[in-house]
Amino acid sequence: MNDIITYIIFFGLSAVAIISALAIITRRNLFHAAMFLGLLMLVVAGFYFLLDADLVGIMQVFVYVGGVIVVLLFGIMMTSQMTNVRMVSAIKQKVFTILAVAGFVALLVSVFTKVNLSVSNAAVPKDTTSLVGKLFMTNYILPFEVMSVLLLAALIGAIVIARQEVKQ
Amino acid sequence: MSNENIVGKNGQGEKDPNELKIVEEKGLGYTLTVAREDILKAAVGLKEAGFDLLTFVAGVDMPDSIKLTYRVYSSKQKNQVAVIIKTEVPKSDPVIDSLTPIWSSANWHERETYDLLGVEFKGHPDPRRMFMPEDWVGYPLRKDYKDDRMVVFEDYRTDRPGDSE
Amino acid sequence: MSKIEETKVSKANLAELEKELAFDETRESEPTLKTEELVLNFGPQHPSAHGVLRAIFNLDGEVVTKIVPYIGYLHRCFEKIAEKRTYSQFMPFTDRMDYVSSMHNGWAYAMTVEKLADIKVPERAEYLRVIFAEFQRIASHLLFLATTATEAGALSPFFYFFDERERILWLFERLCGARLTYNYVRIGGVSADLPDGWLEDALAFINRLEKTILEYDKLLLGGYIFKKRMKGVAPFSAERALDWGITGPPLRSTGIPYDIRRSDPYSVYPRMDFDVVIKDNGDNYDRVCIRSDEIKQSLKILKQAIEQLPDGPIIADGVAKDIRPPAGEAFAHVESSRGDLGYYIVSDGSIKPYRVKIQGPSFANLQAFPAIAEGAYLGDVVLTLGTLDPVFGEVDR
Amino acid sequence: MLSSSSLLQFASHNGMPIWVLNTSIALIMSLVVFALCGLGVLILVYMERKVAADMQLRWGPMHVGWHGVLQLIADSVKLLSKEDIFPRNADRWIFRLAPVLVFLPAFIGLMVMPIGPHLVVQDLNVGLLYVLAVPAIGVAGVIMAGFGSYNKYAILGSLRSAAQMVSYEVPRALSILGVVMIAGSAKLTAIVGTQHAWYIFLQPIGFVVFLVSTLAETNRVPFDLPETESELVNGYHTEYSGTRFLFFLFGEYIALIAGSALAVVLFLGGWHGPGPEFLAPVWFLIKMFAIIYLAMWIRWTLPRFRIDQVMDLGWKVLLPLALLNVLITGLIMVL
Repeated sequence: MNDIITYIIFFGLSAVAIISALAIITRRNLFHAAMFLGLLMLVVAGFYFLLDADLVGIMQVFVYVGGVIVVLLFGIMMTSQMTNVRMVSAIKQKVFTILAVAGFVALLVSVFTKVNLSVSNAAVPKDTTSLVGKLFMTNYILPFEVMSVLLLAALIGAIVIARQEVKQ
Repeated sequence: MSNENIVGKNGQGEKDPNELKIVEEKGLGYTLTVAREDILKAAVGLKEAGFDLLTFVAGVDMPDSIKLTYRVYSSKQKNQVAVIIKTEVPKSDPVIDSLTPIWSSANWHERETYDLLGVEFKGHPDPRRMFMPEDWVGYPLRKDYKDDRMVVFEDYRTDRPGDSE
Repeated sequence: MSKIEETKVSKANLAELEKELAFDETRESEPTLKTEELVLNFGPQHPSAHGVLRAIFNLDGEVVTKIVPYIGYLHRCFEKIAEKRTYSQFMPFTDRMDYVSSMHNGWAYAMTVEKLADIKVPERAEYLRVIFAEFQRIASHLLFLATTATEAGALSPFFYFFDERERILWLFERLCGARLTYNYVRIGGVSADLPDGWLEDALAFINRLEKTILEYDKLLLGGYIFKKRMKGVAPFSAERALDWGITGPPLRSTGIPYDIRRSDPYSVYPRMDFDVVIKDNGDNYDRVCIRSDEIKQSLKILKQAIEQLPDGPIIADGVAKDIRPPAGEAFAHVESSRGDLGYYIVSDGSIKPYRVKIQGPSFANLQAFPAIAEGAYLGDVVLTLGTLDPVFGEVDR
Repeated sequence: MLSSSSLLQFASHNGMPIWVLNTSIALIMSLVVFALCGLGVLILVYMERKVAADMQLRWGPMHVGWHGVLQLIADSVKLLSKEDIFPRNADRWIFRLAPVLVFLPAFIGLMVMPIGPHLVVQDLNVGLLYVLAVPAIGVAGVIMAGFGSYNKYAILGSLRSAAQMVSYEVPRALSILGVVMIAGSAKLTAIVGTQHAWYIFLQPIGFVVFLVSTLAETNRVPFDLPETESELVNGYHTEYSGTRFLFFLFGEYIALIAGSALAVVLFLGGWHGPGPEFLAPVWFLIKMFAIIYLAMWIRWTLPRFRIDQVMDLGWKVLLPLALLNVLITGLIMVL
């Protein structure tokens, strides 16, 4: 019985995810598109919860919905003209876009058909938070530090860009 | 305004080639009457003599001219002095030099005078109406201003010709 | 983006416009991130427009880069009305000019007419005028402090200042029956003598306010956030203040001791011992503090005036109902709560003034508002408008 | 879930599947929390009006009911029955959705708050992150309100609000880190359980940073920049009226409740207090209302900051302080 519920939730979430993903690229109004992006992020968080990955799910909500989407909306509101503009793209761009998307889809299909996605039967650990923390500090310390260096670089870059504007 | 020496020390008489004289007038204090061509010259002279605060510009609609009154005040003197400048523009050609280059505060006062009395100020940076809407016709403070919408309280006690029309 | 705004949209250049809007590499590589200016319409109905000021703000982010004020929403043609009324009939209108400090308006008008018609005001009436003018100044400054506190976001001090102001209004009400538009000053004197026990109550209030005003200073002006908000914001130098024709507390806050009570003494002020308060910086904080200090000076004047109050008539003998001053001109001014308030009257010898020109300090002070406030943050612009303390009854007249 | 053994027995006896039991319990609990929230907001608004009146030499509401206790009911009825004004150029869906998006996350955020040893709707492992993350969605609602209203004051208000909330999210989250380090868990019940000495004594800097940034997050004076009536008329909810406005009001006060409750859970010992165990929720509520009173006291005493000063405080004072706190806590724990 529980499985059926899980399935229903999963397919419901998937439907919402696909619809909002389509809406993102079809909405003319940038603000609406950003709202749908936020919805998509929430749905993805829902998937994580469904997989008992509560830490990742919460982080998804915290970082993407509470942070990224808000800053995105912030940016859109700053350029108030953007919502009324009809974006017209050149044919050259369209062709390249279609090529790029087709290549990416082909890559995905090839990966999914080749890789055997096996499901582990091991029980989900109870307290994922401390486990993740420990792994970050032991086994995966190098990727973790590389990520922090990357973020630091981004931070400094943002400051430099903002500084330039102040001078003028 | 009791010390006449101060006005003397300002040296209005010496500085101005046209021998503009400041006289004391009852009810007004020190008054300087100039022709409308000389207004800028008089204003520059007064400004140089330390009169740095223009407090108002008033227009009075006389039968065939509009009398303009400026009041300037000197913050430099210890015993502080104000001078009233008087000038007149004919109604047929109500144009006068703007004093905004000398005192920025003349800006709104002159706009008000333009708005209500129709005096044009040459060289004014922002010659728009002040209180009235931009498309208003006529100058309300002129004596001959008529407006059908205007309901005027008429007092029975009148001894001025033309009041009870 | 500015390029697009300039282009007029018509069928002919629509294609061009679309091309402009289309994404291309050159636009992406523009060196700076340009933000658009936001044009904000402030008022005429706005919680802190102090009446009916309409202003167009150009905002660059939170910074106001340009201010264009529009006035005239309260224009009631008082100067025109004056030409159709007799001299004493115009008296009640003066109260409606600066309705927060109407005692001064009535006084300035009466003084001008008295000058014009050579009327000698009895001494007791002069003292009564001084007493009420100073009470009025305190009431007006209290209102100023209350509204400034509210605009800065401190909502409680508003009620403390209003409580004190209310006590002054009670005193006024007992005297002349009105709380806002008194019509107390008359040509040649004042309309009513003091009721029994009034002076004792007034003295009790003065003693009370002397203590409480110090507490309010600590509460509002001494507060950390308030100081941080106000100090160094929208400073104005003495030269610019004079150039823009500012008078009253805002001018004195730049260091110019221009106070009509001292520089062009009238009534019995020469007999009073008080200081003209001046400050040095001319910023928002000084403009607020100077009001509080002036309240203290006014209390000092009040104590002396009440002590020296002589007996005698309260209105000059033989002042006719229809005053008919000789033809001529007169100008008289008083130091109102907002600055140099003057009346310029031209008489043609009839029972009605030929022309009445009102020199309102709010009008002159508001004129400098764009010059003072441009370049400040939006929140500070509102506060700066508040510290100039314009009353729109007087600005528009 | 709350499914205790007796309930499980009852369910299996009646042939009820466990998921039905779980779902119905969750539903009932959220309804209870919702009702409590409504009551709490009514109490809070009444309390705010009385506290404000007391500080301003006034009586406050006095006429409807004893000392005006029914005033809020009358006000709610008035707001509910008011005309719903809809600006002509408003973005229809965004305008409609915004009040809900402000209100719901604040409300859902309360679901993990433990007010007693076993009185918690859903005790998540990552409860602490949850109470930080979910109410943060409300910022999107505020931005939507500003954008959807087609009003420049509203846009300015929501821009300020977004900048402020995003900035203060950082020191707020970091100030909690010290508590998590000491407690060794992000589970709220575990944090309270280990808290025999109140963490306010172990984490004074953390508490101050948390309190200040909570005030900023809930848009209360001296950080009420998004709705400064002297500049922005009413900020992001300028155009809202009637029921929609009520939602904003609810969202604001529930956020205040949630912030105060979190302060109690993290720093003031949660439900701990003398006396028997059934008094636990009482102790919790007393502490929570003390924090709420503090917030009101601050609101009716202080003037507000300017927007750049708010940003400076957040990034230049609170953030370094919070980082310092984490550093000190870490050093002490290692040594």
